[in-house]
Amino acid sequence: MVIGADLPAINSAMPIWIVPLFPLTGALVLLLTGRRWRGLLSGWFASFLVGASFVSTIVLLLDFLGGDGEAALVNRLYQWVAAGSFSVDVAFRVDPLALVMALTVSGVATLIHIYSIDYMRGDPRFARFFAYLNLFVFFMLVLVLANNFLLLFVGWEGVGLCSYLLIGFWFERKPAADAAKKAFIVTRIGDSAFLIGIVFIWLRFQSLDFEVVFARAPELAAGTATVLALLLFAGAVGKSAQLPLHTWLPDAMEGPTPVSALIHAATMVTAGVYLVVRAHPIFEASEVALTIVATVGIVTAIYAGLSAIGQDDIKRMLAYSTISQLGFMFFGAGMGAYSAAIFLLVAHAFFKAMLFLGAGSVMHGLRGETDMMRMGGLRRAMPLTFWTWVIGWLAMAGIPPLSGFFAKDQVVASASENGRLWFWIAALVGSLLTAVYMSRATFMTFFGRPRSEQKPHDAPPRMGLALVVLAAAAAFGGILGLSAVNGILPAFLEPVFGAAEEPHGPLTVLALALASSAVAVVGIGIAYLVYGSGRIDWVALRSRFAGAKRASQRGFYVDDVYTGGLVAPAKLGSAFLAYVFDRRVLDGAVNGLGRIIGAFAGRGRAVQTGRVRSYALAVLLGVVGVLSYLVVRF
Amino acid sequence: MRTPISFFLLLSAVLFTLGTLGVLLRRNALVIFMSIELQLNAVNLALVAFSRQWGNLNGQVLAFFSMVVAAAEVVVGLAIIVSLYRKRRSADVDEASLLRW
Amino acid sequence: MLGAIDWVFWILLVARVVVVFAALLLSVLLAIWIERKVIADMQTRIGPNRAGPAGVLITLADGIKLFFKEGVIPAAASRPVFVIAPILSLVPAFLAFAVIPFGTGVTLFGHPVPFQLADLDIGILWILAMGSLAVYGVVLAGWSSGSNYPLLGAIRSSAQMISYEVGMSLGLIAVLLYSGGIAMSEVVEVQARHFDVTGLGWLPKWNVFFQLPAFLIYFIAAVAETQRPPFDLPEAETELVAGYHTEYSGIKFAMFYLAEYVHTITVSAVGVTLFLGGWRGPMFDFLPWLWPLVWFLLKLLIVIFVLVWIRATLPRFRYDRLMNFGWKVLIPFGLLWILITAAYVQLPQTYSDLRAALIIVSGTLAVVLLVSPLFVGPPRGVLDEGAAPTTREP
Amino acid sequence: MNADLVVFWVTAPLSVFAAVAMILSRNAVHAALWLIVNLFTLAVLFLVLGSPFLFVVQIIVYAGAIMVLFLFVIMLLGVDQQASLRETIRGQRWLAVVLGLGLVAEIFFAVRLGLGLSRGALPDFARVNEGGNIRALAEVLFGPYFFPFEVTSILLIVAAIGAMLHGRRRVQDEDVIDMPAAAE
Repeated sequence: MVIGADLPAINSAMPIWIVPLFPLTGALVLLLTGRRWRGLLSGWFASFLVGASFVSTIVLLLDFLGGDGEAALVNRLYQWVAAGSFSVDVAFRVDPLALVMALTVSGVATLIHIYSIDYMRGDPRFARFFAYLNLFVFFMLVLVLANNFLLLFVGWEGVGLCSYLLIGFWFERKPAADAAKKAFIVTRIGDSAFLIGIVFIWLRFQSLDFEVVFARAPELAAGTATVLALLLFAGAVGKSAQLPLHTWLPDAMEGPTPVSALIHAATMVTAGVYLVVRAHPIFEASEVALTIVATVGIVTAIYAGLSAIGQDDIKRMLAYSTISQLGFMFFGAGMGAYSAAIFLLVAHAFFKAMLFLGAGSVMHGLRGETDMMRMGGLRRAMPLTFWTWVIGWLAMAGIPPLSGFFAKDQVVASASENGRLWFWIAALVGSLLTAVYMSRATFMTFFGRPRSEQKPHDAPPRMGLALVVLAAAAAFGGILGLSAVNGILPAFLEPVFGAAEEPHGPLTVLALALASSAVAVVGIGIAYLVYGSGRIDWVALRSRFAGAKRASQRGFYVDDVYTGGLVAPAKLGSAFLAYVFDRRVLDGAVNGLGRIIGAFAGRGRAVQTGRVRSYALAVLLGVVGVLSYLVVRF
Repeated sequence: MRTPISFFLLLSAVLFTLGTLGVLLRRNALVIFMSIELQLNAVNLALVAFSRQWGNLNGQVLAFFSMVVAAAEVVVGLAIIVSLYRKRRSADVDEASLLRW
Repeated sequence: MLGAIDWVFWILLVARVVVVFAALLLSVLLAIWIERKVIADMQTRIGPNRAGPAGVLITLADGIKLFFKEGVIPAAASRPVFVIAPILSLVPAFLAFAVIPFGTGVTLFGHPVPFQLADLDIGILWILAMGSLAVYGVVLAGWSSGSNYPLLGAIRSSAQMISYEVGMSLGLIAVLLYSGGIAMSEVVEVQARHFDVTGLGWLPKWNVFFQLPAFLIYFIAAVAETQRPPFDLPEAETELVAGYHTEYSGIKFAMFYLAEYVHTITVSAVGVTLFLGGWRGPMFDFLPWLWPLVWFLLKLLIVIFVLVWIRATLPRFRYDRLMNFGWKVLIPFGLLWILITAAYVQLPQTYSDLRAALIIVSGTLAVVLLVSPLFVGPPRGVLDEGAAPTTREP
Repeated sequence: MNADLVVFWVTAPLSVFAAVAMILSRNAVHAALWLIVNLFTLAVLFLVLGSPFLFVVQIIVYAGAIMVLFLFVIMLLGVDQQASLRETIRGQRWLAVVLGLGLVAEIFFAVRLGLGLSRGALPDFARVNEGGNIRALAEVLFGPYFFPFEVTSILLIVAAIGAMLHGRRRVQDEDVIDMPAAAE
């Protein structure tokens, strides 16, 4: 293998492929030898490999920082596809965007691996779980480190596969198996559009390499750019669970909770955001596409926020909140605030992974209970979980100076800077909803009287470790982007997105920050009034507004519309084809043909004596015949 | 060397035919299998003779490959005969005619 | 053409064959005597002491006795095969010796007379070929006796020989790679070099130093091939009476016995040639052709002594342990060692020594780590020894 | 009279005789022994044809491994009873013999047409075998034939594993410990 043979100028001390190699090794070894591992060793093995991947990513970062200011390091491994003029390399790319993503992925994944060792202890398929997790990390790293669209797509589909395997990890339970299938099929709709988009890119640019495509993207005509961008965006919508393809994510909570934390909160679902941000030159060539991205994002954010308020299941609540936050990220990307979107992505990875792990810890303490109606008052029994949760809650609600505040503030502010007032107001409404539903969940879970007879206990130390580290990251992650213009992260990402402009909207930065903090405080206040203060009998309130409650809980019936409008007719049509058309018409034709052939075969089968030696004699007869023909001919 | 190559080829033909006859006339699966080995060897002889005739080593290489393949074939074939024998208590190929109509 | 035949050449050739054959027979007589004497010493007995000085003629006496005994052929035996079997086990053992060089040679009547029957191109392969033929004597003896004990003994022995032959080939292949030649004389030639480390310049670079693992593999496999203790399962008399030669008596039995010892001497000689520098040693001007012979015999004697020592020391292996060891330890280890040797031979051509060493070490570690899960932990479906079978919960 | 001609006329009839004896042996072990004799004669002919490597490979692979396996299987199964040579399929015997004769005749003609039955001047094989037959063969094997060579190694492994799985006795279901011991 010639590594980077055609790039002598770049002196990357460490080849990039090392990073995904670690989890791939782990996945292969664990898959091949899974049943031989005893105890928790396989978990440690997998965690160690992902940790090694994280460390090597840091080495890459240092390499990159110490480099000679190249915009990107590229390692070409080999030519992968060569069909006529269609040629794709397996090539990895390291630039600030990829590094941020890879660090987030491998870092969060390491913590969640360690957390899972205790969470999955005693599971009969313990080693297989870690094999899948490792495989997921491998594909995710391929996705973020890919240097062309096709390799990115490989990672994209790979993480989809792992998501399917992990959601359905407890496939003995029908809901889990169904949810896995649903996730796989629904995301496939978006992926098909993405694949078509890749083909379009090839047709238009004769290359799939990022450098080539993005360098020539500004040449695109507005119409072409719109189509191309929307095709890519459709893939992102499926993967990131945006309207209207969001229905799989709440169901995906049937998987083990660490999986929800890693795949369905911190990493895989953010791949859509990554794709939009990565392909921003294409999107920027079309004003329409950017507006659509922003609109879909903000509509999803508000819709999912409303749905989250109605959820009683703690994991479904977090799932809707993830959809909502992803909506914010798309909103930011649509507003052109790419580094803000990435910043929110990273911060969200920290606090949402932490919240999921906290939820897992609660479930662990309550023997699998997920219904918040049967929780309450847990803050005494589970102090560690409670305090880390509080950090995550406040961070997500947007209380300064936690990371969520800075990230979300920048996203919200981007609307104001663009001068789009309505978008800005909508974003503030979304923030308000975020604060409300998060506070509601907190008050229902940790405050008030205990509503279950169980004796809850706090998480074991290894699970606690992940909680604490992630909580610390959620608390202090704001340092990365104190300012949208020259914070650490925006400055680091500058080579990819270009320099950020000084804000020129109608409101100052300070006013914007004040507005969003005020919204957060108001949201928490509302939730406290209803769920925390004890002055309002919210249980009675639920039954009074049962209709609205049910609508919210069911995600405003989008799923039911799909079931009634798409799935049922499809099933009906299939039933007609299967039981009427196939049985009567096709089977009749085939059976008739079969009977005719059977009649002939009845005569012919007399030749088949079943004796090998007769057959051998026939072969010899043939040989002698052919040879005599040849001898006579010459 | 003064022996004409055609001698070797004719010997090869005779041996090959004897192997063929063994396959056709015997009923013991093991003996049939040995006859197949005889055929393979006859072909190997022809290959080596060709190699000598044309003054290059391709024939010998081919014979070498044929030996390797024969080794693999014998291993699998004997395993099949063993399990056939376990099932039917007999190594007679005429009795193993389950695929007959 | 007939007239041009060089008679001296042919006579010398025949003489060489006869001398080697006779020397081999003689050395068997001595080897058996040495074995009995040494073991007796180790067990604080006296050992043979009647025939000849210190009992040195004991083997001859035994041989003569066996020669005059009646050769019984069982009624159920398959006669022709029963007669051929001992011959088939004796011949390959002798033939294998043909390629072993035991000296530089002399010049007689203007003809060079090398102390080696034939320096074939295919030296090491020839030894392998003869080793693989040795199985026939065992298989046919067991089958043709028409009796159960020999049959079972033959199946066991032949399985053992086939299994360990693979390990032995792996050991030999490593040496072959390392030496870069197949002919025995080439292998001996390679070992003429000396270490170029200060202070060690006197030490010849015998293969045993850098190919120690191959030597161990070869040695273990050779002991198993010759069915000497601790691998003498075929002769586990409590289980199998006397293994494949239970039904043999008289001169035919003597031939098996002889074959066993010729085989032992042959594998020892091969070991000496391939690993211990062959006939090389300090040479002196006085009788230059004699010294190689002396060194060769000395080394041979040491190896045979070690074999006897092992016999006196180690208890017999259990059969399943023996097979497990052969297939699951010796062969994987041999493969790994071939890999390492190949890397050692090939890599320095492209990389600097240090990098090559680094690659070899890390590559070995990687292979071992990757493969090790296959060897640790109880495999699925196989019970631990002695563990009660657990049934699946209903 | 040349040495190689002598060798040929000694080994060729022996080889044919052994082959005939093999297909006429009523006992499977005797058949195997005759086949071994035949293989040795062929090995000698390989030597005559200038390929000492194939000579020794023939002995190691065929005589040393394959035929031992045969004997092993015969002994293991105990199928060494005297087999009846009576033909059971009508017409099989004489048809086989006639066709066999036809095959030999055809090859005879083909050889006469192609090479001629005795043509002297053969190419100089010593140059081809420069540096020893093994070295020369290795140059070819690891040069143009390298890929097939690697493929055969895979073939061997697959065959070994396949035979192992095929020949293995099925473990009874109740003996299988399927569930891994509950971790802690």
